[in-house]
Amino acid sequence: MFQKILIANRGEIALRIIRACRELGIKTVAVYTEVDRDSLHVRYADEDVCIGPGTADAYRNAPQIISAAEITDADAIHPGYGFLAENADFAEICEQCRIKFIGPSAKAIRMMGDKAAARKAMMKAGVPVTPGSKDAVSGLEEAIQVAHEIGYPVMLKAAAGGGGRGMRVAHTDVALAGALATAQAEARAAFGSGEVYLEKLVMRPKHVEIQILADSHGRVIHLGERDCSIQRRHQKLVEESPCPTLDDKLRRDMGAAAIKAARAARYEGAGTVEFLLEDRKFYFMEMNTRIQVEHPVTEELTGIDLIKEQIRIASGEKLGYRQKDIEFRGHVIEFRINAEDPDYNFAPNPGKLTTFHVPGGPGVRIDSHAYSEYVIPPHYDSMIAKLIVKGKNRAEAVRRANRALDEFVVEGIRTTIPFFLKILRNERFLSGDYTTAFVEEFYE
Amino acid sequence: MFQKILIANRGEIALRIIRACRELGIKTVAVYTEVDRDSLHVRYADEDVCIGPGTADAYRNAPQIISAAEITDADAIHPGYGFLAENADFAEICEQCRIKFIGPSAKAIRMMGDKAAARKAMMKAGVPVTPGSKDAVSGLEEAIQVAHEIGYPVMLKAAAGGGGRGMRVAHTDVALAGALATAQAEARAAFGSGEVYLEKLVMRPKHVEIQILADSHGRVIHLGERDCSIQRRHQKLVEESPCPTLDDKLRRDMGAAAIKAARAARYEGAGTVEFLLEDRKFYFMEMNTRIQVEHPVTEELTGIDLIKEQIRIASGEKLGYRQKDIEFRGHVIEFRINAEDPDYNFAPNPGKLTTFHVPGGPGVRIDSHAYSEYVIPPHYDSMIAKLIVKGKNRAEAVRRANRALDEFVVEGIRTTIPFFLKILRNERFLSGDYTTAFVEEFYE
Amino acid sequence: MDLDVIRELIQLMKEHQIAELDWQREGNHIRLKSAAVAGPPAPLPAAQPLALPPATQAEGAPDAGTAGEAPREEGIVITSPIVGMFYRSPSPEKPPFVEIGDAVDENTVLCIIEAMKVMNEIKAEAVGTVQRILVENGQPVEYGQPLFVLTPPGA
Amino acid sequence: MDLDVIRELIQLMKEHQIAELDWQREGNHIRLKSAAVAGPPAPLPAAQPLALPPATQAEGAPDAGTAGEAPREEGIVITSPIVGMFYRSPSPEKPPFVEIGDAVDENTVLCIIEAMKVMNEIKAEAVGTVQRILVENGQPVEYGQPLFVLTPPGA
Repeated sequence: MFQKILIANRGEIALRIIRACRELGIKTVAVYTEVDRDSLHVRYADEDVCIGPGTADAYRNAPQIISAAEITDADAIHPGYGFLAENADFAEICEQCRIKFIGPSAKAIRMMGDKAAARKAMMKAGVPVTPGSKDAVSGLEEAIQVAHEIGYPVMLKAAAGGGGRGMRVAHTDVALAGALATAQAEARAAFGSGEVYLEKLVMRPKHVEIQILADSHGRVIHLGERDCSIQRRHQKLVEESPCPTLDDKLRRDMGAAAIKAARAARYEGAGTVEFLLEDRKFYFMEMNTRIQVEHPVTEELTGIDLIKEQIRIASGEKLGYRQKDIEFRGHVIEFRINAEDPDYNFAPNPGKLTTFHVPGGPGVRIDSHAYSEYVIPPHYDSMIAKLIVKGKNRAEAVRRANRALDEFVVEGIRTTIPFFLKILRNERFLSGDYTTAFVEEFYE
Repeated sequence: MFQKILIANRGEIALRIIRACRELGIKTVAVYTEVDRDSLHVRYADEDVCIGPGTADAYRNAPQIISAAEITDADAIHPGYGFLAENADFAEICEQCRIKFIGPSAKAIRMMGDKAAARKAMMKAGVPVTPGSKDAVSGLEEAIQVAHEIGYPVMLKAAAGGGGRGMRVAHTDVALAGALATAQAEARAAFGSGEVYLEKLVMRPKHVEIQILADSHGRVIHLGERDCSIQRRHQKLVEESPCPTLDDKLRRDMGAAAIKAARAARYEGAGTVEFLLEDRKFYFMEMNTRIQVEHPVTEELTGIDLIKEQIRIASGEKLGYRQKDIEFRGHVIEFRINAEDPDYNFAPNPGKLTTFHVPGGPGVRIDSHAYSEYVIPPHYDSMIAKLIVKGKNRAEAVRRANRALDEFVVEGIRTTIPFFLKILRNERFLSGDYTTAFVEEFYE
Repeated sequence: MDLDVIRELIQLMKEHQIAELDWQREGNHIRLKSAAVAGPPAPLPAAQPLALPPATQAEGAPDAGTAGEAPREEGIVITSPIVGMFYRSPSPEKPPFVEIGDAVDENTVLCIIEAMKVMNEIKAEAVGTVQRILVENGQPVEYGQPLFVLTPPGA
Repeated sequence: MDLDVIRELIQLMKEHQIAELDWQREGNHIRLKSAAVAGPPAPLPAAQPLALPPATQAEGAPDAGTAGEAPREEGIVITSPIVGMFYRSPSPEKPPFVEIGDAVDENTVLCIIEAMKVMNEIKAEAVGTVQRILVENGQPVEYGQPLFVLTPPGA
């Protein structure tokens, strides 16, 4: 097992990792920027190293972080999420410096980071992907043919690209002709290659992801799903498990597909396979090669500490569980308490927490680096706490969430708490039958 | 189901009951004394009624509390623990006023409140009690005979009494003669009856108690045990479940005995049967006819919300579980964070909490009515929080407890936290094989 | 760590004018703070803000009244000694015990508070004139809730 | 850590007018606060007490140095722009780049900081005389940690 782990992150996830290390008897090194000096992760770590002024870039500065690990004799680095967590180059540098990167191999990160390559690999591995062309379409004729096979609406995507450029939606043959020309031109301009491929546009899906654990001895298990459909501009706000509309059969099928995906990437560690789910059909979207913000949902449902498992796997231990040992008990919902004003378009609302009083009692877990009088710096993301509630069924979890959100006292800044209290009264949310379109529709 | 429940208590248990009510959709009425005006139970209740100045007596003032229930139209009263919780007269008054007392019948409270009567009833029901005379001993000859049967040391107890008066320990025949005379004289002086009975003195027992749920339709189940042997002057400090030295066979036997005890009292609601356990033999000590401070240990182990069950049972609902549905998962330990100075003989240490920052993360539950800047009044008990940790096994729970206690920041007053951190490094505690003598020995 | 070590630490602090010392070692923890060299006592922090706004003050009157909330009345305030229902007259068809302007003395009954079916007569226990009546007939009252304001004689 | 270490620490504090010292190493933790050099009694924290004492400010220096902690040095303070190992000479057998009393200008190399096997030369980037050297050869340094104090020309 490791002697000392450097945590290349900040905020609640840094604290979460420190907690796991302390419980494993491993020393910790926090890194921090000048504005994060008073953050709890600095307070609770055994050692700490200042790595820069108050910028987000400091936590992405691989040489500084490697140096910090070297001067403190850390033998492993946990990247958390964001920052360097899915940076294949960083994983490689760690390996060269003989510091264990707690995460999958650089190769697995790269493969899953390239969306077109990942899609191909998944098709090859037998993981369902969104119906569409296998490769780039040769021209309009082929595009129309594929569109007819899979049905409109369809989405054109640049094979080499990402980030929205070279993407176009079409609902008819006529529209497709125009969209193809535009997408090809955009793709050529942006990525130097005009190749585009075509996929069915899933209009009102659920975003359902499967948690994976894979050790370095070839054992891969899944820990069930999380329904993360409550999103605003692709930012998840609420996550729950079990997914209210999933049955055992579908859960088994999606779990098996996720395991296939992980095996195809020769994955090691904790990872998440994201699927779109519509009408009981599910399609691979992407794999996140890191621990996720919403990992506590799975921890509370299964009783398994995912951060500890990550560390154990990275140190070469075998998984202590088989698939049949994994039990799901009760119902868990997570809420991201962000310093954002839901009445002003979720504008970030940094500042001083004049009061910060968290709820307690049965079935309530709080993951937070905040405290009364803490000043939220404007340099980083706006999440100040995660509230995770567990009930013996969804109804109890929902009532408990209501109760806990009511108890939460945050003064000095605006948060997403009132927004969640509204969601908890929404019929559609209460039915469980909501999609990624929920937040948008909810605001209309 | 009830419309509105008045909570005849204060502090964390009042808050705990409010939480359960909110999750059940039941309105709440808090009662409070003038010094408790800023307590969280007042803040989080739907209504509140001031019932007196800052004295402990106010929460025991039955007429005031009944009046408060009447003016607020509460249809039930939850007594919590302490104060009126085991007051049979109060239970009767509630009944006369057509307000449901959330607890067992006055008769059951009375039977279990009279230790000699309870011992007799338990013998009759086939529940093992400490070996000893069945009734008062007729004289020295019989006393010596019984002592020889059960073996020294023995304890003499006033049949009519309690509270230490008329109690004497003897290790030899000679000592017994003197002890009997003294005990009889004391008993006659104190209770008007010189009758004393004789019991074996269990020297180094574990205090193990069984949690019971009994509905008004005759179903009685147990929810496993709690090992409460870490006590100081009969005040429990740490409680855990499972008991580290109990095996399945003994657990089943003790559970069956506890169910017998509850049936013999025609018990309804949540209750606890306390046993002394030594060398795999267990003896009925007493039954607590109320919810207990340490109930969260069982809640976290079983996933069952005991306060909600109490309320459901009181409203006439059937238990939703059978014995076979009760599963124990993981290991749970509770620590009572008291405003006491462990370096000065646990002297109460009321005052202002200049900082109160609670631990979070996986497996941590906090039940507390305190907050930063809260002033602990000197009028009531010194408990400011309960820390409940859960791990997948005892080793993980212990490490987690260490981690959580380290994270706990309480400034302005002294607490039992440093004491617990010491206990967690004690070999005897870590072995699990400790008795009620632990704290005393630990301090030597 | 034992007493000798502590004694030595104290000696060191004295000699070298150390104001505070905090030492942790393998489960031992010692903290020493010298009074002698602590310097002039800090001239007191101006009142700190309450972290959690107190319930009743911040959220106003509870349903059953505002017990104890400082009644800024001029005069003698008569508060309720018990919890119950407030009645101004001995029975619905009878006139009220007192009206505004009535002179009262220690033994004048001002009202009845019904608690657990018992009618408790509340006496003025002061001499004066009824200036204000703060609770409506038939309303619930808490412990300490102001009921009447009397103008003292000669005021 | 034992009493001798503490004695030595106190001596060092006195010699170098250190007001506070906080040291953690492998389960040991010591904190010292000097009364002697505490300076003019702080003109009062009108500010409110921090609810949670900030980690570094209150508890002092982290293991790898005291980044950013306001060095109350008179003169020009040269801080580390990166995290790494501090070396005073280009190689073990070579003499140090600078010694106390040396005159330096913008281009004078003061030290090397090794980060990821790369030797980074740190230049003075100011004109002056080396007044103090704050870090021992071969010690790790954080971002922002003071390394040298220069006396500006004419001071």
